[in-house]
Amino acid sequence: MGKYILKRIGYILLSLYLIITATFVLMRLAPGSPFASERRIPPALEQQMNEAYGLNDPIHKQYIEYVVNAFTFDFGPSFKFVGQEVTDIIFRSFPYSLVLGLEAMFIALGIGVLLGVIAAIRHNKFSDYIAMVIAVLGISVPSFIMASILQYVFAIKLEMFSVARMESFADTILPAVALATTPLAFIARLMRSSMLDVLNSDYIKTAKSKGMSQRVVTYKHGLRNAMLPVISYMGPLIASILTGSFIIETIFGIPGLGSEFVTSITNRDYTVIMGTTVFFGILLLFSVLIVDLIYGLIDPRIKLTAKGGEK
Amino acid sequence: MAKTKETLVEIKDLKRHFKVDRKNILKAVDGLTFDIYKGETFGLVGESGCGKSTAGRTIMGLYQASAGEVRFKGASVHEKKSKRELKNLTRSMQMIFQDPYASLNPRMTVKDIIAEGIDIHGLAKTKEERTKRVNELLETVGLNAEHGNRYPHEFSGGQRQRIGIARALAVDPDFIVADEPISALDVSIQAQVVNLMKKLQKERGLTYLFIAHDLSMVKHISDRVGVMYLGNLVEVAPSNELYETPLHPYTQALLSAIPIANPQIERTRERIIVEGDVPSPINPPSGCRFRTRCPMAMEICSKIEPKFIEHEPEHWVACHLYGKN
Amino acid sequence: MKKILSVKNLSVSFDTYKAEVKAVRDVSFDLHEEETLAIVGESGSGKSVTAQSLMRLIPMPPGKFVGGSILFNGEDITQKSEKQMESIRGKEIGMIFQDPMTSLNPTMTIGKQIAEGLIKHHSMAKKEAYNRGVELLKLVGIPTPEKRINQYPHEFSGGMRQRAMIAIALACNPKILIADEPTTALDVTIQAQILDLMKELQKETGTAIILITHDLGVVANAAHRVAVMYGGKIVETGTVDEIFYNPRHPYTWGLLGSMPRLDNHDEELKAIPGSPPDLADPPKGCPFAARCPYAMKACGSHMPEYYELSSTQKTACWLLDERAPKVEPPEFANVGGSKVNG
Amino acid sequence: MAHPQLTSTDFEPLLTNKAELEKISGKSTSYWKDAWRRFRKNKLALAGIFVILLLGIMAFNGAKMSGHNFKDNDLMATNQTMSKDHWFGTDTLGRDIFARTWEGAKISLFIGLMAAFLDLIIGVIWGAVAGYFGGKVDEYLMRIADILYGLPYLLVVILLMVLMGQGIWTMIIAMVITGWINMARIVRGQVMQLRSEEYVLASRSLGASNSRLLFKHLIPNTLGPILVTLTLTVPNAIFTEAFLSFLGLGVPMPHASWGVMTSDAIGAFQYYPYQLFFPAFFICLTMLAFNVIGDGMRDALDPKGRK
Repeated sequence: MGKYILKRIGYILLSLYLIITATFVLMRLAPGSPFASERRIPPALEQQMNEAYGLNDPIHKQYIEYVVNAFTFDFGPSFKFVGQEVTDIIFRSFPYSLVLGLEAMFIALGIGVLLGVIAAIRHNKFSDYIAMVIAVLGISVPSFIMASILQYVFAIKLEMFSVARMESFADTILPAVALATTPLAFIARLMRSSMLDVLNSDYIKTAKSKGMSQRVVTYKHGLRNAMLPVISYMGPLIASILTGSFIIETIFGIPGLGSEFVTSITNRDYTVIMGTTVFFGILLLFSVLIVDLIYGLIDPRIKLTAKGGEK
Repeated sequence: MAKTKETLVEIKDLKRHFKVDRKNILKAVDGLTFDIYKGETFGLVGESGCGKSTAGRTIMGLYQASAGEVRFKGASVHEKKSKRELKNLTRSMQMIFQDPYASLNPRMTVKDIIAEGIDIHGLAKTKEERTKRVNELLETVGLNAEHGNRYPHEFSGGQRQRIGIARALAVDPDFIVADEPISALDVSIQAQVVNLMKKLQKERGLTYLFIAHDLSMVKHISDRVGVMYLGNLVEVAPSNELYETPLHPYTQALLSAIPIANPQIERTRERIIVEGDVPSPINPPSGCRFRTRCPMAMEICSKIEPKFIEHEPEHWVACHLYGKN
Repeated sequence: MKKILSVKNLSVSFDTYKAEVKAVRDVSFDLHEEETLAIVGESGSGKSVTAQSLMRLIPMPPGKFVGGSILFNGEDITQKSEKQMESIRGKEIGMIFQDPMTSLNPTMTIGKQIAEGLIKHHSMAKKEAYNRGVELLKLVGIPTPEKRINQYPHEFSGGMRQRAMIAIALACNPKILIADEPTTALDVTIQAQILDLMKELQKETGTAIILITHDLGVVANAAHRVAVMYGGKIVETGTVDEIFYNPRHPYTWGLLGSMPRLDNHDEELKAIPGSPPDLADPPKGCPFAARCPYAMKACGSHMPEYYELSSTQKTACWLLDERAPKVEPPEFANVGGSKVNG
Repeated sequence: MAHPQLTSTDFEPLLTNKAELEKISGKSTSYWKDAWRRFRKNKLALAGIFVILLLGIMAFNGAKMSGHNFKDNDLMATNQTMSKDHWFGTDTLGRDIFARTWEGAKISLFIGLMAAFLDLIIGVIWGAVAGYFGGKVDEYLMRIADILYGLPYLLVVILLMVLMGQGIWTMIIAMVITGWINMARIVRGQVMQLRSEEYVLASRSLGASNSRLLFKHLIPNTLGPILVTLTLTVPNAIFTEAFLSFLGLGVPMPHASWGVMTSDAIGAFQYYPYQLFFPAFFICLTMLAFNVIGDGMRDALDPKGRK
């Protein structure tokens, strides 16, 4: 178990190293230097700034320094907003994203699992079709379109929510729903097919033959086993919610990490781009690891060993 | 057996190991030695996981041998050889598989499946000749030309198994490895397939290695039988002798465990029940591998692996209860 | 002995998108206390569907009862509500399945799976149910049951799982145990262990057993009475001695003839030609007529009625009609005549 | 115990033809014919195909039909609603939305299909080689794939777009760099599984060459899952395009893609919701169509659904 975690962390570090190197190359190779677009800056000043940011050192020296800094989570100051440290920007904005993300995850899991279970139990009946129509639509409507629809209907037409504000809990509902749509639909489909598989399995017949009620059979015997594929989807789910937040936060004017990332892209604010990318990378890679560990706990058949995942 | 015994296949200390992970090696086949005579049926029995199927596939050359050798008509099966030699070898050795549902490509017509060997070895000059040969083969196994244009999923299990036999026969082999060819079939269908195999053997002078877990069917079809336990042979004998005077405690237990379709016998007979399950082949017991379940186990059994000796003429056994061991 | 279960003219069908598959057609049999009734047949003969119908484990739809009744304690199981069935399943009738690898819940400990039924049917406390679970595991011959009870199915070997499965099925002392091919997926040596265990437990508890199998060896070993099924129908039924020593249906002859004998190896097996009938479109007459070497015109058009050969043996075959040519059972089918050499 | 309905002639022997016992009724159907039969039953999937075909036709002819060019801006006619002249209205720069929609269809479909096609080529080769040869080759190839798979797809695409600059092809390349891994994993899994299937072993024991095994047995039997994956890759690529364009990293200026159009419209959608409606609607419709086709194919090609 310990060995397994160590090995996984090794892979995570390797992936992170790749991401960090990519961001470095990005910074060096991007068309024009970071300040090229800023025509107003005179060449002398640009030179000065380049020096201040260590851009005049030999490339390999910059690279080593960059990697070391990145691993100590130091990305230096923002190019664009003078006087702001990248780390500060990240830690200031991340809590908003965290709240939003957790809320979306909760919605996606809760409703997705529920829809999937209902569809499976009422297989080929009306509620099954309804649930699956919702699921297919959910997959087909991109989050940013969903966000616009929600804004238009609930905020502008019905005036139930504010359009773009982040002050109370109510303000987080629309963005969280928009963020949750696609993963919710995925989970519903996944849950339906795995629940159908499980309900057709022999051990469900065994449970029935013991005289267990339909409810006990479905929830005590069926649900736990059917949840397993959903749990292994948690990694991609987190990724989907993370990347979804880039656009959703921008649309709803939430000062989270996602909108900082988008702003930094538009501004070509390289240190912020790099910092947030690495941060997202860490977040994602570790959540996938945690998901795998949870999976191992829930499914007694899985023994986490240094060799691969399953025994 | 009054026939002169000409050895067709010679298996010497054959081993096939699979790497499970860095530390563990699964010794599926661990030192098999026996001969198969021309024109006979050699039965190989054992419980699931004893390595009998791996043995069959390694003998066929489908798996590389980890050690030891297999000689077919004197020539090594596993040594590197030219394309022509390889083709000659594959023409003379064929295989029939266990699962009638998995052994036929679902995307091909029965005609193309049977003709595969003909195509590979260029045995038909024209399309008409190919069709003619396929139809002959279909008839040989009790089907007809009309069946050739159908797809495997349209056939019943027994019919599919016969198609598999026709495919193997297409290249006119001398030796056929039958890997549990009847295990997946119903009793009445099993008899159809076994009768067909026996008939073909008589007509074409085939030699069979018949692998199965069902000792009664193996005994019925085989001239000699080898009993495997955890990757090793524990006993080899002519089938009547094996049945009448089994030497190895495992063979005895295996024979006594088979329920006989005769209530009176079943009511009176004393069973030797072996306790427990087959140990894992990744970590087999030391010495004699059967000792953990053997009712006659002695102290020596855990220390020294018994040698495979010819206790009586043609009757080999690996057990400390016998002879020089 | 008292009759505890009586199946009368049971018919079960499945709706598939192509056609209605008539899996069980007009099946009748009785089960008495303390006896083992074996239902033998090939795959697709309807034996498993019959067994699962007794517990109402057939998913409906696509399955449906077309007719007949299953009388247990004088009450018709086909008429009961799901709720009523819950107090019969596990408590009055227990069941074990073919594949011990898939019939236990992989994410639940063995102990929990045993205790569940006890808690429900005997209102036991958790602790009490676990203690009883340990006793049961010991009863079915699982060593160190105190440790084993907290393990998961994947930590058990195939044979051990089937033992655990038997412990689960017998936990509430059911009056009937249905064993659906309990030894088919197991190796011969393990199969012998399980058969012995079942017989021993029957002696101790007096449970009646319905044993579903395709293996005549298992039947000879364990059954008191036998029902031979073919094409969704029972073609012959009788005591085990009657079926083995005086079979009267050509299908039973065929079954016995296609079994290899350990004591006689040169004789050719008597294979039954062809394949079983398609139950989506079952033959009008005797289901075996197309493969039967003795078939008469009547067999193709009329389902034979049951001829009572003794108070226990009934055979559905037109050959037993007085107008039919006299056919003696072939030599090979007469198991009793062969030399015994075990 | 005589049966009343029977006469003594009924007890004459019934002669059965031996060939009759082996007869198989019904017409012979190949796997693909059978799959098509099942697919055809799925009305939704058929509708999906119809929608895609229609969109394809419109993508090539739609822009001409309106009589406007997608690039021309008419500053005298900005933000007009639907009218006889501008069927879908005009945007903030006075460009005809109808013409732009079909220009967008061309680009979105091109990106979706091209990305899926490149994924297919790389993924199938990579996966098939890894799965077929196994051992060390497999280990190295899959280790690389695993590491790339661990990287968040959209994040990588965004980084690459920032790095490589905007353009249709850079976008496609950015998508493909990590997009092929899914296909490779599926193909590898299939090939690994099929390699030990008994019919492949049978062919090998007949002395079949590698190319025969690949082209006669492995590839035809992997085609189903490949097709399904392919169909489901297209909507994913269309989504990614829209997503990137929305972030301002999409296709550059004169081009019109649905993503760009959505992005342009979102600022003013409180006042001109129709400007958002058309591109958003067609993105959803296309993704929906491909999704239902993919689902339909999965059901039709799944051997479990075979009966």
